[in-house]
Amino acid sequence: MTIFEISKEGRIGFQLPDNNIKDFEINLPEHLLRKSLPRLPQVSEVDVVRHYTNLSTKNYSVDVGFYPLGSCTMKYNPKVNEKVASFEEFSMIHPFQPHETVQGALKLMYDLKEMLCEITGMDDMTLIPSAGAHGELTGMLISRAYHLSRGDTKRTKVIVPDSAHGTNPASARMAGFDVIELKSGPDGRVDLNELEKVLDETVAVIMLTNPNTLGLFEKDILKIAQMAHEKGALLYYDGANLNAILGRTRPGDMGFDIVHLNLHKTFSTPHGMGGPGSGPVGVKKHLAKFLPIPEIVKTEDKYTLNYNKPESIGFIRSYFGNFSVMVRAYTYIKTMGKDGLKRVGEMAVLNANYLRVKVSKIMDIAYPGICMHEFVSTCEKLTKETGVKALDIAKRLLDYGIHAPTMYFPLIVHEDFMIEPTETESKDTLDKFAQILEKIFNEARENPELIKGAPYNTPVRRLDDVSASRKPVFKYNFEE
Amino acid sequence: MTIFEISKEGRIGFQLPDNNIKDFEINLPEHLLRKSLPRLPQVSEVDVVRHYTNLSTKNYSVDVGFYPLGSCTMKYNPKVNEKVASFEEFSMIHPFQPHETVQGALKLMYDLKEMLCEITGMDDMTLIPSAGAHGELTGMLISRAYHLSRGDTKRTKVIVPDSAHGTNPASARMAGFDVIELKSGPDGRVDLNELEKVLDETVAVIMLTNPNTLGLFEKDILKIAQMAHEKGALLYYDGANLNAILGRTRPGDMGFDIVHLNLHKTFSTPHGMGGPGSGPVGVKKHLAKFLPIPEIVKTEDKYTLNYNKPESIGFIRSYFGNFSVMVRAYTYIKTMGKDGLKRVGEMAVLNANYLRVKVSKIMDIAYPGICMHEFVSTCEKLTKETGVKALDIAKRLLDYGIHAPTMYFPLIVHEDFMIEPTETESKDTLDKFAQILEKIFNEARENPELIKGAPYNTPVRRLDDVSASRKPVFKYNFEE
Amino acid sequence: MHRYIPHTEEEIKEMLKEIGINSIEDLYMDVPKTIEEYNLENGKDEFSVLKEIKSLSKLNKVFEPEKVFAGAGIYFHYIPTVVETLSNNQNFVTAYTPYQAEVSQGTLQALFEYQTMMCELTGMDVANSSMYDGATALAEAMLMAVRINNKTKILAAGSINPEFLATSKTYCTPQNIEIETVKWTESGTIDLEDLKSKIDDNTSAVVVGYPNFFGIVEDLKQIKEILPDNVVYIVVSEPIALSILEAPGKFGADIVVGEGQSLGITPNYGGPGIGFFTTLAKHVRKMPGRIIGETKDVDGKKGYVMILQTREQHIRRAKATSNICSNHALMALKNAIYMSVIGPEGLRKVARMSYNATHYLAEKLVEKGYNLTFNGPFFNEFVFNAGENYYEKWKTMANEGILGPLPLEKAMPNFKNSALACCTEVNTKESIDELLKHF
Amino acid sequence: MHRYIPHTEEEIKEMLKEIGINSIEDLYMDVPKTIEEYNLENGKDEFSVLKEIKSLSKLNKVFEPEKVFAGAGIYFHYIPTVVETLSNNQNFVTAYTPYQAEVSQGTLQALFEYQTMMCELTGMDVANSSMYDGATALAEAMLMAVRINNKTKILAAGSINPEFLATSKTYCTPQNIEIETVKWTESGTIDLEDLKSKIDDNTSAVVVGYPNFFGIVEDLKQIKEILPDNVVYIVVSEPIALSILEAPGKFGADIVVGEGQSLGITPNYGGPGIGFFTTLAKHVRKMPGRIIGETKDVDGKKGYVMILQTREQHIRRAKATSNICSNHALMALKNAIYMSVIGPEGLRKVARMSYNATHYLAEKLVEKGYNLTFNGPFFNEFVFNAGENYYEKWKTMANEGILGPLPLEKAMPNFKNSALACCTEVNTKESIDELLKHF
Repeated sequence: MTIFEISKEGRIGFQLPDNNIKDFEINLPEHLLRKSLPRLPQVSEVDVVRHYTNLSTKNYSVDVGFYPLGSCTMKYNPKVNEKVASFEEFSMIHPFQPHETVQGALKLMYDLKEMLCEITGMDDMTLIPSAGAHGELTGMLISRAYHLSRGDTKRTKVIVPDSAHGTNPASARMAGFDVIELKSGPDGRVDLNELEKVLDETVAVIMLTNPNTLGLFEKDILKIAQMAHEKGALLYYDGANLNAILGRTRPGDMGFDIVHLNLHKTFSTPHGMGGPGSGPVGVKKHLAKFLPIPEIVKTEDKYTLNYNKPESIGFIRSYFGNFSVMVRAYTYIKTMGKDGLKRVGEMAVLNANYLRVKVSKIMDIAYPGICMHEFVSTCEKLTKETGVKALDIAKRLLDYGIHAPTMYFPLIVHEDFMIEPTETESKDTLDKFAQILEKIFNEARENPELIKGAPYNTPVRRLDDVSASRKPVFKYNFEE
Repeated sequence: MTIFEISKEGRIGFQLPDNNIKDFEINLPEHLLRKSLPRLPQVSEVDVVRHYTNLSTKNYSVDVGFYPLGSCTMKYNPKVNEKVASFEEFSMIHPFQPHETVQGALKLMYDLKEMLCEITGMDDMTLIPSAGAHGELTGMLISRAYHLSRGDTKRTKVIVPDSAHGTNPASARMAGFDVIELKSGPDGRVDLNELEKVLDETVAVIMLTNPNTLGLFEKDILKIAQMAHEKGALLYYDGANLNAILGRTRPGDMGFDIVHLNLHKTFSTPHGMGGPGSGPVGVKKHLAKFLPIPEIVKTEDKYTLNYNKPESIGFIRSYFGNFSVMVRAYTYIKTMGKDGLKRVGEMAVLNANYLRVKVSKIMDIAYPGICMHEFVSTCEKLTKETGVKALDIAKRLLDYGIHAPTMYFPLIVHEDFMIEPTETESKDTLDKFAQILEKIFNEARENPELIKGAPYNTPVRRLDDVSASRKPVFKYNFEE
Repeated sequence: MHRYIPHTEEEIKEMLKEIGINSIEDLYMDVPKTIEEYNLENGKDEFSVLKEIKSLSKLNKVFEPEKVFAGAGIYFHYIPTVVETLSNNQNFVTAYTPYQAEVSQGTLQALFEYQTMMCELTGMDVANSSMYDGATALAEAMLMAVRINNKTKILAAGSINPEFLATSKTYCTPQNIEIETVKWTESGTIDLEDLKSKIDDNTSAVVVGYPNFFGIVEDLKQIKEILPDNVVYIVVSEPIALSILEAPGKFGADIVVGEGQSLGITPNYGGPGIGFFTTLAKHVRKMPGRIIGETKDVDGKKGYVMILQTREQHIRRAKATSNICSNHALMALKNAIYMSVIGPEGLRKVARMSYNATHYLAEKLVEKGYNLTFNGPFFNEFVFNAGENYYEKWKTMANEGILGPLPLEKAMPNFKNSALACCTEVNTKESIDELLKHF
Repeated sequence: MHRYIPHTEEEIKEMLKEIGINSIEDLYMDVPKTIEEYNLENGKDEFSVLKEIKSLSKLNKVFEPEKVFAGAGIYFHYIPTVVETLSNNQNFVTAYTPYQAEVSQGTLQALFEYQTMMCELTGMDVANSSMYDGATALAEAMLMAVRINNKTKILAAGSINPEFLATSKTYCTPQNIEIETVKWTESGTIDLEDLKSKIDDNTSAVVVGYPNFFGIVEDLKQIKEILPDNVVYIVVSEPIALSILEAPGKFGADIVVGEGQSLGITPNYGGPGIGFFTTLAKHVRKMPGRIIGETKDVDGKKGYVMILQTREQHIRRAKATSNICSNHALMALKNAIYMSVIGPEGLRKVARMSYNATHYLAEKLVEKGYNLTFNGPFFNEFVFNAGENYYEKWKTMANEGILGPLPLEKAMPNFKNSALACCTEVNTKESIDELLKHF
């Protein structure tokens, strides 16, 4: 039932204190005065509590179980981070308070930036971008500003591997670039020959993630960096997969010029049903002047904000980014420290490889051999044999109380699962996942229709998203 | 799965800071040193989070739906009360701090006591008892002290109606009294003739609740009070049903000498799976000196605790009672005020009567006519007809996502439900309950086995509590 | 051993064996080891971390909400406790994008209801399930306008929030979209003559504030009347104001966007808030962001799914309407809970009280001889000349516990000694009178 | 209209009609109207209430936990954030007694696990699912002892927490059970000679602390050796201490009770904490309180239910083992979550750190010339002679942010100028050194 159906004319859920001020007449032209109130729900407090409590039970979350969504790094979100973010000294401050009254916030952001620079091997960083894709756009705009600042106006292209996240080409396009899709080599990595073919003086940036979306480390990364730089292009690092290399190597050390991070992946801020995230962008020294406005400046005795950056790409959103997400990431880094972060990387990679070996006994691994923090497997054979698709297996996993891996991505593998266990899962959980997967494969061979009809044990059964888009219903129909 | 089965030797969920103090050798005889550690779980933080989050989803609570458990007053528990109780100024204070440093806590308790005296019409009150039954015991001990103080040693009996809560006789017994069960009249109320028969100079107390457990108001209450007092007995009020008379009349006005309250019923503090509650006990002036230790005293410039009460019944527990429950009740009373509390009483009674009429079309009402905050219905006819018992119907209600009413109580009605909707439920909810009840009765007539097999849609199906008590398993078996 | 990482040494050994390698080191054969360790501290227990950050947090000053007279896009409002309690439910907080709809009905239904509420407020057909903030919502609205009519000039009222405008410029420039600002009149509303004169064949959209950055309510009807048919009409609005202002949809707006922080979200030092984005059904395929739609499951039971995903980056890649992927869903939930609790009458009362408080403050300032900069109708913010050295006075007030009207000079250099005052329902007569003592 | 009460005027009318009456007044025909209205304020919105109570709360002083050296039954310990987060889950908080087991498995399993953990700590067979506090748990233990052997004299060490003893007296007196106290020796342990001399044919039980109120660890073995077989051996213990002290069950205890606040519960000004209550299987039918047991459902699936309810008041009425109905289940949940997070090694570390801190403080006080009152082995509390006017010094320290060792005089008038010092793992060397400056 929707909250609108619970609503009852005249019921209230809220009471306001008196401010002891008389009613002023509203001096607006009649036609600007609202005639009928918006049809918001009219409910009591208990109605609201029950509605949202019951909705919450219809969600799968990291707090209820394994969530091996490849590329999304669904690790455990520590509760102490939530507590810190709720301090009123962080949540109840206005962005335009005098700097003297927000030294704690400014110092936190400054220190976080410094820590993230150390972790990425970059020289400077902005915390403003609100999400990974926002960071990518910021990075592309910085690249654009950089080339233009050198009078280099011919660089209109960005090279993106065909295995890249969809946000990469979209972000490049939003920054006004044309996108060249780079075909992956047979080993799932960048094909240097292919790269050489497309890499010329019109290329502004090469966007990579390393390890890539197949969970494979680009072994030739130093060579790629050299090639890019020789041609005058910048090398961009999509930080979605940073978890894998924590404590071992850094984008800056590999030759990347720009990097974005996803604080809601690597640094364990919760995903919030899709956001808010935070996508800081780090750069090498030569690009620092292009970072967006404002910048946090540390002077001898205090922290301030600098809005006067003539070569900056400018504002990319209001205020300073998603501050309370930063607070959580800061808490996480302080908690983990250099030793803990190293352990994160190691155990994330260990988990992925262990699960890869387990899964390889059930379905094919797209690119066998040691992987990093995730791997891609395919059920193409099963599909040919039984008609059961990756989608069906995904839905059947839901019946067993496990969230499905990322499906049908990257696009270069078919009927695939992209599986990222993260470091916070135990061996027991991975074993259980493999057991269930095997059970489902057996079910699929014995009774494919069973799997095609899944899920059965979920709050709703398989939903029709085709007609949902064909005849879209965007909002509740009050006339129902 | 139990938390013990998730446990893994060597796993940790917790880290402690260093206190910078060297290890002292433990100077205890060898035989007092623990040889093997208790087998507590060894789990990571995420294990703990998932375990308890998943357990929480196996509970029915007020926050998910209707909970018409008669006599328990399962009303909505406002969230702001929880927030207030979590203020560290309330949760992080030690009971033996200097009084100067806990003036807020003492004033809160003093004011709460005053407000509760006003609501009950009593002259003084203790907030110390931790639950209703604890309050009853306190009240019985006060009665005992009162009679003894007057040299009246022959009063060994307490009269309790046969419809009373089981705690009443048990509490009287714990205070050393013998219990006389008073048979209810045909109208479900105290039978004055019966009362007269047993009321003599050996009776120390008459314990009543008004409205009584059948939801009926004892119309003859003033007469009963007169009879009690004439014989030198005290009249005790079980506050479980106070919700019904809020804003209308007061136990003190009806002639009661002692009253206990259930802050977790009338005053909306949450029930916490069974507690902690709080059971303040109010008395008329002549009994004040017997109240337990300590008492909160207001002097001109501050609040203090007085432990020097020579005629007091003494300590009934440690410290001052369940302070954080009191904080919630205080917040509730401040929120509701005199107008809100009156509305609570009225709507609680309105809801009960509306539902009574609705239910009367489906099953018999034990004592027809206007009821107060709750009523008792019986399915005896259906049981005779189909073999389906009240228990079966209760279990079937669970399948429809509703908590069952109190069953098989009071003992003087058979195959009964005691239904208390409370004021926080809407007409829609009551209508829905009646609809479902009707549906179940229809199901029972058409297919009694279906109902006898219920529930089907719950985390577990009907549990065997007979053999659970016959061959009890008190704890997890580590050798399993 | 770490409390967030469950592996025991024993398990690590078993896992390495299963993988067929000897050590963790072997997992990294492809990866150059470029660092021994980060130049960071070692990890800490939670109590040490809490203590350290608590002490850091104390370097921030929290003003009593009733003594805050600063707005400019981020507002202090009463937030019922249940908003916090319910939106902190970890089944919402630790879920991700509802890729598996069957186990995400909580998320999906909540967002569908949020969309409905935003449509109600704005009078539009469709809302997406959120953008990052008001600034990026406006920037994306401009890009969308260009997708609708393939023209490349945007005329934006100069009275739009300066950070919104600056962000839009950052987004538009690389795509060769030009933003030209339109003057304002003495009343603080858009200069219709200037607007008329700037509209040409290449004009893709016109953007106005409702209310605008100065708190002034634009006359959406008058503006619409001078717009050519194919110009996209973009309104930047404030959701609380929309409970007393007629819905922009009634005046022919094509896109209504804005910052939704005022609907139950704490100020958070400016983020996260939420960008809301609504439009007409006919434009929906040009719209950025995630949209939730209603559908049915195989048993005919009602359910919700993400719809029209072919607009989005993960399918459409370089041809997507936007690159947005993560959005601000959790904030949309807070908005929805807030609107559920407060209801239509409550929202109007919030607006009415804000209006009254703001006009009381303005009236008193005028009585004291201060001049309001504009004479147009305003909602809960207004600009006035605060006198010489206002910036110093403002800092003095801050020391005394008042966050006074914001000095405008930094954001808008032409407004020397001007201040942008804001009141909401949290400001009382008493707190306003206390503020007035400083004037 | 009230936000907690959903009825609209329209609905009230419909409901009255269905009932067949004309007004609310008609519902009360049986009820005398004795008041027009309470002499209380009218109700308020939540923000006014929050403001008022927040300001009231500020009259309480919160000491930094590391500067608290007061124990006496309520202790400051580190509590992991997850304890709070998980136990605040409203599906636990707003549920009641698991009368309908099939929809209460969360409650039941959590309590079953709690019982298991308490059995592990104490070395006993069975735990109930909670009592109100340590004092009432002890009082009920005495009543239980009398039920076991029908004798009526209890011998209790005089070193038991005075409030526990006083409460027990209140409970026992009406049932004509006599409590006689046993002296302590110079070492602070029970005087075995005195005990021996007081044991007679009517002795139902012997009660000792482990550690006792002075922090001194009794030798449970020695005591057991002098007890006649049919005397019930009751041990009052402290759960944190039990991670380094051998379990009382190993020494033949019949009942082990105590206060469980130290296991993850905030001090709460003394309540709610929780009373734990454990015993041997052979005594279980004499035990008070609710017990959860394991069973199976009709499909053979494991589940949990309340068991042995025939002992309880709602069935047994006047013949019940106790009148207890509401207990402290939510606190048992906090205990269980705490013990789950901290684990066996963590609990021992807490105990060890507490031990070290306490002994460091004692060592330094002795170095400064202060005398410890007892020379027996102590855990995390000890008594010392704090010198003249200690009560004033204690208040001075409080003004300086230290909650010093508790003056014992009030609770135990014989202990003039004595103080009961306590350290736990939250007290650091630095904070102890700061305390020592006052001595």
